[in-house]
Amino acid sequence: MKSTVTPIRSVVAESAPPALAIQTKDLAVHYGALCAVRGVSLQVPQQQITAIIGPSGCGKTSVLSSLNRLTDLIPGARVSGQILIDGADVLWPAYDPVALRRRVGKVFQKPNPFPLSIARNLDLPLRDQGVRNADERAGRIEAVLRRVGLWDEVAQRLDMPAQQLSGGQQQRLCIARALVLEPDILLMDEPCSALDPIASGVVEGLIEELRGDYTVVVVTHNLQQARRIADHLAVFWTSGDAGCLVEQGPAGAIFDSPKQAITAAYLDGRCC
Amino acid sequence: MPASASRLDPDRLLTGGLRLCAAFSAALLILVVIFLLLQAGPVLDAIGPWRLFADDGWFPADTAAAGQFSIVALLAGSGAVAFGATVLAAPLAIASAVFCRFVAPPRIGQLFRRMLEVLAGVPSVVFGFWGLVVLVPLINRWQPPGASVLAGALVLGLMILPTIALLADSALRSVPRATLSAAAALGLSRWRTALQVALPAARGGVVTGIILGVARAIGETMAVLMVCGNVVQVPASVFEPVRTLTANIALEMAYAYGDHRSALFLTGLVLTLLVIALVLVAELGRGANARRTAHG
Amino acid sequence: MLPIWRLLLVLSAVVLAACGNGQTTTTVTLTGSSTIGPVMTEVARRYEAANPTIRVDVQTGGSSRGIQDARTGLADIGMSSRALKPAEAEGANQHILARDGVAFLLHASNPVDSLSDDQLRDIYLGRISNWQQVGGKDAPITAISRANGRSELNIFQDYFDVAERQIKPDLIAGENQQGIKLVAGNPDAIIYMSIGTAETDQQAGVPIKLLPLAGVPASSQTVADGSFPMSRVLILVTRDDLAPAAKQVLDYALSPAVHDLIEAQAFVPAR
Amino acid sequence: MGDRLLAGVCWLAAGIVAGGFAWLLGDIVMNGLGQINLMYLLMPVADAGRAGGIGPVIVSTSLILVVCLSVSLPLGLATAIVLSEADDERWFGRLVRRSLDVLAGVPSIVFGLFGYAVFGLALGLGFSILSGGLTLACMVLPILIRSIEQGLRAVPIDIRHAAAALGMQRWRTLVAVLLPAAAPGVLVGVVLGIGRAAAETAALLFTSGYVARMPDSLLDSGRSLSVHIFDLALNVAGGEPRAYAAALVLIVALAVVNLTAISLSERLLSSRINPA
Repeated sequence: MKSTVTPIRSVVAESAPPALAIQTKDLAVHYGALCAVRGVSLQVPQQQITAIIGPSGCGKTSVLSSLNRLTDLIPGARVSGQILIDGADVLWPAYDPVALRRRVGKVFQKPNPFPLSIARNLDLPLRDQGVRNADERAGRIEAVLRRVGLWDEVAQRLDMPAQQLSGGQQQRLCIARALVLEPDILLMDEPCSALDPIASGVVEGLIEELRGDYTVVVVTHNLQQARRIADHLAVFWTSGDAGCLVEQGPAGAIFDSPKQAITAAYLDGRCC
Repeated sequence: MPASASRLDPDRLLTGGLRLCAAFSAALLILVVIFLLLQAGPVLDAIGPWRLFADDGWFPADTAAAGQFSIVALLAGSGAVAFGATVLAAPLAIASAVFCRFVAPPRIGQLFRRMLEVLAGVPSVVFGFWGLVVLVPLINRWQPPGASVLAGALVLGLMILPTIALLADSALRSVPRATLSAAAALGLSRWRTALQVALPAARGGVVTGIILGVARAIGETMAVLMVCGNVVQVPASVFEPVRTLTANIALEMAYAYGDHRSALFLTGLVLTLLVIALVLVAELGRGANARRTAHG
Repeated sequence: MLPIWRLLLVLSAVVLAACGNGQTTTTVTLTGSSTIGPVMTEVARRYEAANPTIRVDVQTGGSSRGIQDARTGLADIGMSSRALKPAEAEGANQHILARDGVAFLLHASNPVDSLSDDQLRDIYLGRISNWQQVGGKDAPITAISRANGRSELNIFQDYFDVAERQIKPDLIAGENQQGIKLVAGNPDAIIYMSIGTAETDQQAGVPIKLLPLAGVPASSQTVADGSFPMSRVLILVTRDDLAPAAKQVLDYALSPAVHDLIEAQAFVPAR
Repeated sequence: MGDRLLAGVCWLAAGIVAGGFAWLLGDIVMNGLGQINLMYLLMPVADAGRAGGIGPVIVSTSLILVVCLSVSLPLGLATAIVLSEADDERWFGRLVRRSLDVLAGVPSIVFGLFGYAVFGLALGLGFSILSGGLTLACMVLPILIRSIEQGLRAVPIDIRHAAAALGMQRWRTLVAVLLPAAAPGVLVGVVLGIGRAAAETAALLFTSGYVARMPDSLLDSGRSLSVHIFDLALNVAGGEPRAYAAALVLIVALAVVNLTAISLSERLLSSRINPA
């Protein structure tokens, strides 16, 4: 079972550097001849919320996609460098991406439930992972729906097409779907940006509740949101033709006293 | 990750099986071409490819003299009828698609689309039958003998029209609503939106529809056999009868043997090559289009 | 690849055949002339009704095809609407099923009632192009010829002694009914066709009329008594090693028991 | 001004098309309707088609379609799956796609020649429902593949990514997610295939043959409805009224299949659309 202690941001910031869940070394992502991002050495502390921020087109999403090798699915995409998770380089060709993705879940910008019923959306991944016992699956589905606060809303209509849920409900279902496989790490690509403010608030609250149980990496455009939820911050910028990582560290420290002039300007909203 | 090795197996199997099926589907074309070549071999050996164009007419089974195998008139016939059908059908089809999407009240547009769908399902032999009994006598009263390039183009045009119209319609439908809203927000008239925003955006689908239509027009057999008059000649006007490559096969195959039969398979091969050329041209056009879009 | 396919197909075929029918039946296949096809289809139906263990399949193609198929063994019996050429007759037996004449047909409203052989020849060679030139009204002639391989074309060529390339037709018809419809829809058309077929259509009310040839009226009677000059035989073609079932079908088709069927198609049974 | 002009031109075009349609269909309905009754649909063919019904012809047509679909559907589905996932830059996907493009344009009569020699002669199936069905299967394969592939491609890429991000196995993603999502496209493909196959005449003349008897097995020759129409129209003296009747039956059957499938696929699609 995972730790139930909820670390407080300031405590983390002042204590010794925590253990790392993910560490990239000189990571670069190319699409054909185009270089999206290069020279990224990102550090993601365990069981904290790491926010990746930066202006559009600076490679945040590319980095996030590479972390569970979803870049494999993009024609022409090439990832170089190293991504260490538990000390193993996941970019190593023999590394099984399927096993990786079961440990490293992902929530997308736009809610993308399968065009199936609510229950089937959660049932399918469990079945696929070899959970044969129907009762066990039902139990885990209920647990995970409770966890994302959806159970009371949908318990009576689990057979309804998932795409008939509202946008916020769909996104929470997608989070539930990612969680039902009990991953260690959860990647979230601007999970609130396609939602209205109220739904966005609900999902944001949910992310905060995941703190401590999961290592969460969340890409966001919303600085206020990053300020509210992030323990750890990574700031990306476009320099020259490609994106790069300009600064990373405990969120409080960066928000209070950024080391780079670019970061300071960005956080103040003085540019772009 | 101990489970990963065994987990990969069903997927490997699936991928392999699927690829095998795909390879078979692709090989079908090669099979068809090889088989046509085999059957056309004897006459190709005997006369060589050039006499297909240099010979004195199409008399493959002439008992008096040696067979003559010129397919120039047949090619002209196929070309004339297919061209005529496309010229008649394409503008009407595109206008019909625009009608469905932009002009007609939704109910009528829906009804019209249903009608096109039914029309698309009418078998070609029915078109031919109708053309022979109704259309040909009508044209005959105006310009004898009636069975002609015009009759063929009209019947084929009506036949390929639903194909082009439905494909154009679905291409127009797939133009993102946001694009149309953007045009509307700019205060563009419906006319400009349809002609200058939606149609260019749907160009790919429209062109595909026309190409499919042309291919169908060239390949159609029964309808042209019934209404085109079947005289082997290069037509001097649209009122003259012609024989197409396909009608020629259907007319003579059952009666042919020896070199004649082999020559008919050769014309089948020519037809297939014609279609390959058409697809290549379409491909080049699409490529040029893509480049223009990329740069522009 | 191919043998596996074949195996599968044969296997499935066997299974399907097995569940389809427990009874053993023999199939006799006929191919060839589309002129004879309809007659033999009716003959086959009557024969099957009396002999449930024998099935008779009739496929129409063309005379040449029927002769070829019978000689190569693809069919048990070939159907041909012309006599065999010397090269074809080798190793093949021909049995006369019926006789038929080929006559010229006009639209019923055409005032022309007779044409001489020379006039007919000139019309088809393109030297006469208006009905006025042969005593009709002022209208262009639509001369309809028949497609290569049709026995009518061969008979026409033999009778007028012209080569295929000399014929300058305005239209070419393949099957009989295409020709009939072209004439029925065009008052100025002329075509040559099986008398039997034409008479059937005439009785069905199609507005066509048959021209006499060389002074002999075109009808089943003149064909039957042998006076009509442009006539042909409808024959069945077999090999020497005919299967017993096919032999029975052949004998039945040549027997008086089917004369009514042949006459129903307006052909003249061979006696 | 421009709007008026566009509307006028489009109404005119639609009018012309609808007029041609009404003319063609009206002619067939008027001449064919009187001939059709239940006995006509059930009775065996008599007097070369001038009398009796079309019972065996309907059975043969259905059997030919069943053979055609049971071969082409699995093959088409598999190929469409490969294509929908193939990267077009890779040679395999490109090769398959190009050859299918060409195959889609190959005239049906060429398929007829092919089927006659391959299934009829080389495989020894002769004139049979099996030969005809297999020939049609080759013919409709490209159409089937194209529309199934479109259906598969219309499934948003997000959904594939979602499945991949869950580490789902490929076959399960396909069977449980992609194919159900692509069902409308598959349905449209099948209907187009049925339509094309049922309307085909040229390719069947040399493969399934003319025999109008009730078939006992798939190895029997069987006359399809389209061949029956062709035969009545061009071979049988006085067959015209019955040709109209058979044409009407075929058109109505195809229209029913077509419209049912379209409304079904629209219902499938609309159940997926978020009402919010």
